[in-house]
Amino acid sequence: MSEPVASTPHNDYEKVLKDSSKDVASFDHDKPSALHKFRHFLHSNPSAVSLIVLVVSLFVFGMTLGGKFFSAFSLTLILQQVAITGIVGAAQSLVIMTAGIDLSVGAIMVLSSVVMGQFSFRYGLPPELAILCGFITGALCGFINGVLIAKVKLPPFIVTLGMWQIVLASNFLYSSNETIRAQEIEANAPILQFFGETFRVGGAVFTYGVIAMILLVAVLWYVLNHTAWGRHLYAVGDDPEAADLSGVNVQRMLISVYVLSGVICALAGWALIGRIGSVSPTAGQFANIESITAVVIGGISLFGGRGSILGMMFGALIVGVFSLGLRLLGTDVQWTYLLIGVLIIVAVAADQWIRKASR
Amino acid sequence: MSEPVASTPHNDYEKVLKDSSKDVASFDHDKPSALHKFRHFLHSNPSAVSLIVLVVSLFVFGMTLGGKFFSAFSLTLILQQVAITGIVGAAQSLVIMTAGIDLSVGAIMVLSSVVMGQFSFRYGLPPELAILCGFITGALCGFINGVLIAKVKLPPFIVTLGMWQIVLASNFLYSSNETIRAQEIEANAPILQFFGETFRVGGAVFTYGVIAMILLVAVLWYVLNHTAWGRHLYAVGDDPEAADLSGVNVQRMLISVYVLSGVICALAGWALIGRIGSVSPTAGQFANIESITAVVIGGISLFGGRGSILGMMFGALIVGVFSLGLRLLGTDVQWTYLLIGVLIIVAVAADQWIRKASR
Amino acid sequence: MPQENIDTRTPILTGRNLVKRYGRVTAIDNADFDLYPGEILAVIGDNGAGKSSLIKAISGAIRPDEGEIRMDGELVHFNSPIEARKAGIETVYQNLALSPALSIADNMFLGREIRKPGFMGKVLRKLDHAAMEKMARDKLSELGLMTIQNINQAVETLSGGQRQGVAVARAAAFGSKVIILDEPTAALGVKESRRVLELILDVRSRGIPIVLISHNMPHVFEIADRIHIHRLGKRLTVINPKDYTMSDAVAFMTGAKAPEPIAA
Amino acid sequence: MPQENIDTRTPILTGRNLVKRYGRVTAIDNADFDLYPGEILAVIGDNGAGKSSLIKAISGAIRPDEGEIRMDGELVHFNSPIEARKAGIETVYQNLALSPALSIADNMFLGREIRKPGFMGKVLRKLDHAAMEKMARDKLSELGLMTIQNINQAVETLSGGQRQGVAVARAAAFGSKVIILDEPTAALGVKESRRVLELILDVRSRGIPIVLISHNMPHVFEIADRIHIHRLGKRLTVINPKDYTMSDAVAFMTGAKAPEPIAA
Amino acid sequence: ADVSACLITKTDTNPFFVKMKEGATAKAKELGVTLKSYAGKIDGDSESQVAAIETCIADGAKGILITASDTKGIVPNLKKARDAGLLVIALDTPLEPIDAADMTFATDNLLAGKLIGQWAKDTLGDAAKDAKVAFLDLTPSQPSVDILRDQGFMIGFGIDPKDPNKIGDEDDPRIVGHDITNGNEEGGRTAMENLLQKDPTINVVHTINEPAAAGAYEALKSVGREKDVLIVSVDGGCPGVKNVADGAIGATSQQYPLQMASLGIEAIKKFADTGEKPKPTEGKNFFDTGVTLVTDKPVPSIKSIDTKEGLKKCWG
Ligand SMILES: Nc1ncnc2c1ncn2[C@@H]1O[C@H](COP(=O)(O)OP(=O)(O)OP(=O)(O)O)[C@@H](O)[C@H]1O
Ligand SMILES: Nc1ncnc2c1ncn2[C@@H]1O[C@H](COP(=O)(O)OP(=O)(O)OP(=O)(O)O)[C@@H](O)[C@H]1O
Ligand SMILES: OC[C@H]1O[C@](O)(CO)[C@@H](O)[C@@H]1O
Ligand SMILES: [Mg+2]
Ligand SMILES: [Mg+2]
Repeated sequence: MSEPVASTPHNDYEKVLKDSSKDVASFDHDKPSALHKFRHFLHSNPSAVSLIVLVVSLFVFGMTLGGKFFSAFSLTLILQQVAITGIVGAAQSLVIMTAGIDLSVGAIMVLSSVVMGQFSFRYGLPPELAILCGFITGALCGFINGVLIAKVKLPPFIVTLGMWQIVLASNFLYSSNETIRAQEIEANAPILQFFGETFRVGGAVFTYGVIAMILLVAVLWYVLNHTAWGRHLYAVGDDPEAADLSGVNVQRMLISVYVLSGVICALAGWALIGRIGSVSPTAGQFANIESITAVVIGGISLFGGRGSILGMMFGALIVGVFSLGLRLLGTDVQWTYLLIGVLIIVAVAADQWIRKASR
Repeated sequence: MSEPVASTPHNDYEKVLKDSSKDVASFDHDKPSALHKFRHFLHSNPSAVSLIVLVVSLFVFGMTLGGKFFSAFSLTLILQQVAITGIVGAAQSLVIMTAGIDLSVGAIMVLSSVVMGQFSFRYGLPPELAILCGFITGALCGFINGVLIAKVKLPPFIVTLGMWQIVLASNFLYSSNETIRAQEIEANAPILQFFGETFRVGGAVFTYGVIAMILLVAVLWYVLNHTAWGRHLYAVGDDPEAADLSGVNVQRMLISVYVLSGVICALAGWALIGRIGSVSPTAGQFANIESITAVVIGGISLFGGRGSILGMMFGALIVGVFSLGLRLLGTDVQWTYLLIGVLIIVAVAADQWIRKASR
Repeated sequence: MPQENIDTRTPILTGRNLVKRYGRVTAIDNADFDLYPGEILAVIGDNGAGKSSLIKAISGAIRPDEGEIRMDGELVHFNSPIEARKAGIETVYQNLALSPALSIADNMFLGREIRKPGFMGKVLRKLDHAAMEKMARDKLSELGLMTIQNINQAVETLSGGQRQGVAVARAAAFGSKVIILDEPTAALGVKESRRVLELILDVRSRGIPIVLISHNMPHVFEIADRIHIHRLGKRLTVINPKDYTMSDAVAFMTGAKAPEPIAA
Repeated sequence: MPQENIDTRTPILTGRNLVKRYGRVTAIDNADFDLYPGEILAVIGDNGAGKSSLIKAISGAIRPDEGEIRMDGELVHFNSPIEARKAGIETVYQNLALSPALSIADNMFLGREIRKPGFMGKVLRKLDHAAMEKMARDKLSELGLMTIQNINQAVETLSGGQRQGVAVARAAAFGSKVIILDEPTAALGVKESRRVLELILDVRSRGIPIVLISHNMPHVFEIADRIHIHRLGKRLTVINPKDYTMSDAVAFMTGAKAPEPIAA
Repeated sequence: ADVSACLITKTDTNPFFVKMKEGATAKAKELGVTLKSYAGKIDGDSESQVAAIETCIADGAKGILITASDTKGIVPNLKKARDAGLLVIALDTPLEPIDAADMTFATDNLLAGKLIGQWAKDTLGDAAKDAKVAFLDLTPSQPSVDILRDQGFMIGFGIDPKDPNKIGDEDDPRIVGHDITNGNEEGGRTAMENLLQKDPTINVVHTINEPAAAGAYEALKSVGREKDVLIVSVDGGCPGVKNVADGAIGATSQQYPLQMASLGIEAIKKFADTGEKPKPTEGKNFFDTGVTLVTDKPVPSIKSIDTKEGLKKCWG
């Protein structure tokens, strides 16, 4: 090996640098204002905004409606009503954090629930096995999404738009539009209704579906923040090329996310049987829009890489609180939809404001 | 002014460049293969793929089904069925070419049609004026979309998701869910049904709605390809920052595109009255998905800046031809949906392949 | 504050006390700027010194929070790059600003398309593609850039060097009063950089003044008539490259040395 | 074909007859490559010569269509940058490859996170944030980059120069065998560039060989031990900067002059 | 105490439900009952109905009036309401099983179907043997009203319905096909076009309700066939009866939603006051609110009223 050449600048003019400061382009720090600090707090706690909105709206409706709304019964009812959206929303959150979108969540959920039902009743499989088959169905749908997106590199919007139609059509073709009735399920495969079972704590009524949602969100929160897989998911959503070059297996990550999304949808399908009692191939028509709404109101960026899954849950709860509150007030439901529309836009505008200003 | 210094390189080593070729990094040109030429042709004619698919599917169904399919009667019915989707699809195409998306098209269409109807009947305005009010409504909704997207810089998906809910809810609240009957319209404001009027050419039956769609697409094709506004629209979709810096007023372009989209949706609303005869606030629930499907099958890139509006029309027709063909074959409708799902994915995959390989 | 050469000519473009803040960052902090007719003015400074921001303010890409800009002595307010362009200022931005999917001709005429004469153009607003193509071809040939075979080829099919050429050619073709180039050679190789420098000299020889931002000291000292040194958001001083060494310039720009109160 | 210095040492990394095609473009056209222990190898060439492609092939970011790569004499097949990294090759890509929204610490450990010991780490796969932060801080300090105050700050809040610093620090911290830098100073100012060059020398002094792609001839001639000249997708020759002038190098690289059959 | 009740309809837009809501509101006001109304987003949207049921329970309502979108699927949710002590009354659309509600106030939908089926058969006379019949049904999930009317029509028309609890298992060659309309104009038009493409010679059309019939008529008009096709429907709303008078619809089975609504409110009031539940019509397992055939071209075998009289009894 030749001796290294001496380390003197080849260009004379750079010698003068010896005298200049050695800082790498440093930052100036003005005193941040209180507003700025608040913005910064909101920015570094992406679920804080939705939590605040949730608490405020609970408070306002509580003041207006009193005990009717502020009862353990009503409040736990909201939980029951958002459980499915919350579970599907968890799947949607993971996908959106990778800068994707999954329009097929509702269809996968329904197909999985139909498989669980039909495998039990049409083929007489033990319901446990039928449930497993439902999960496999969900995973498979997610896998197809994932492969088309990660390997064939098609845009998620298109892939899942196509899959939505495909899965839903398969669902109708396979089930021949037949509903399996609640009474039958109760008699022969009660485990299918597991997530619909309730237990009481005082006046509060919980279903296992609610517990499932909360546990799921908690586990995913842990996974996203405290495991390498979680950090990689954010990195992939943030800038897939950068993630790839810095050592994340982006294709595998994406496929695993869509498979997991499929599996969570299957869980939602199981919980759906619990919630509506029966297995109905026409259920869940709005699950994709509702889950996206929860995600957006929860402050998760559609561009990927940012947001907290807790925010999604708060987002779903906000929708639940508004829906029940306005319903109890007896206003036309259309006002609820209108308000949710406004909320969606305002949530993102607020997010933009926080992000812009907190630098 | 000091005399310009002599133009000799300051760095000696660059003198040698005098001897090197003066080309700016030039290209190598292998002989392109026939396949490559074909790909290149497809690439430079973005509507060619969908036209080919359309012709092939017409041919295949024609061979299989014979006269039943290839009758002027059936084929013109396809045109009638596709007219609304084609008109809304034109609006959607413009928006998608700017790398946006408009989920509110269907809602704007319905609200506009309701305004046209209610202003004629509830307030007794001359129907011509009511129609104008419908157009103003459409333009206004588009304007709100445009401002939120261009000025507040919110993502189009979110803005139009919110507006979808808001406009639809306003529609129901305003119309108090009242349907205006076809006979009443025929008696008192027949111009509202203008686009439903038919004329015959041999066995073929055309409605003015069909003519409107074809004219609209032709005009927009001209505008997109032969006016500065059209070139700017592509530039904005391609790279908004670049467009801005090279002298396109991006904000004004975006707002004008969404306003135009709203106006076209109002036209669709008028045509919708012609199609269903009555004014019904529940119509058009799937117009957004259907228009996006037509756009995607037509080969317009969701990332903006690429594609032809003719492709969108062919895309809409492909969906119509498949629906008809499969129906005549006697398959369950669900097979049609399944196939359309597949078509969506395949269309984009093909597009990707063409683009990648034609460099 | 140090002062530039006391010049008796009237500058074609001046900026005074320009300020631009981004949240807590002050990107332009009371900066001044002067460009004289027919000169190449180099702007140098550390990363983040605010060079690009200054140039954007002058070319209408951003609106300064404070300060005034004059062209030929007249106060101007550019609200967008289009307005600056209409006034004769062409800019090649650091990130090029070409639309990848559009053709070379489309790009060159973006925002200043030529319409057909008569009814077709006036009423139907039809573009005159042929005229634009011809003009684009002429301009590129004039600048020795006609290795590009097809003027209708999409810009995305060009190599980095060719794109740079198109961007500079566009500016050179239309810049009637001032041409601004922000680090036009940063990503270019030795040969390609040289080509761009020749283009710049070419343009000056036609009497059009040029603003050149660059981190490449040899290039700057080779072609600049005057050097504007930017530091911490301000114009620190303006020097004549014949009177100072590169070491001096680097020392000023990095804060290793302070310039004398009155330079040159 | 000209040959590089007949070297008796065994190279740490070699590439032979590498080929990579993109559609009709052949980005790497039967290229060879050799890196010896402890050296700084500069790679120079025109824009589009295929330098970045070559480096990507070696670091696993793309898979060559043909040819073989050996590390310490052993045939290797990197299917992804992760595999190359596991083998001890760290690369700073031309476009940096940092995730803007993640923190500095997260970025430094992306793909090689440290887990907690025991049950928490093994079963629950919990990350040891504290350990990673400490290590990141140590590494940055070691490289004199600790002007960055908060290791948990998102990378997007850093200036270009600081980001470059983080990227280089990451490579330096983990590159056990080879560090590759693709135009690390292209966008940097004079001062910032100098800082990066010092970092490179620092790393070499620890015995780790470095591959440096650059268009900056003075920098290349200042710090390189050998210079690999790339032209039209191929390695044209390898020269010793002590035996050749910059003019020679530029002449070879641009095709103005052909190198002698056997160099040095 | 304060009596409160809920009305949950399939949609907010079908004039039938609009009237039902008006009727219920008026009656509630008269009896001093607080009424809250809810609806699905579209026909077939069962989730919104589920949420509404839960709200009613939380709200402490005494009873629920519901026109179910998913007649099988909604059953367990209504059971919860009944378990919570609410009176559940199905309006218009029977649940499956029908005793999942405390009572059903509805048209005899099978009879409604039979009436129009038989009318069509008698009107066509001999031509009925080689008629081409299109069925414009409701939603994919085949709720009870849909099955009852569709299969009722077949029985009336003389088509073997095979399994009378299933649409689509028939093999009579006169059936051109079934398509769904979602019970609105747009769906009616598209479904009609779809079936016309299958067979342009269709001459009899059974429609689930009058909005669907109106859509079908537009489709026929646009291909110039409106004069040679017999459309029959169910509803008897004022727009529908006018359509009969104008000849767009041949005959319609008139239903009485206002009666369903006011009976429903009365039943809840009574239940709240006395705990007493309503009783079904003699010999039926639901309370029949009656059905009358409306046509201007009566046939001897069926009792019918003309459109003048129909307009007097119509709603909306
Ligand atoms: N859009 C923006 N938002 C926030 N901060 C910005 C924005 N643009 C520039 N800045 C900040 O303003 C300062 C000046 O940036 P500018 O790009 O003008 O520097 P420069 O001298 O051109 O640097 P370089 O040599 O790296 O191009 C930097 O601190 C930069 O981070
Ligand atoms: N992903 C890709 N798809 C198609 N062509 C590519 C791709 N990457 C590189 N190329 C082409 O391969 C050739 C070599 O590119 P490469 O980036 O390796 O050159 P380089 O020597 O690094 O140039 P520079 O000095 O400008 O960085 C160029 O013609 C380039 O356009
Ligand atoms: O959507 C079907 C519904 O439509 C009606 O016929 C009213 O138009 C109802 O009786 C029925 O339940
Ligand atoms: Mg800059
Ligand atoms: Mg049957």
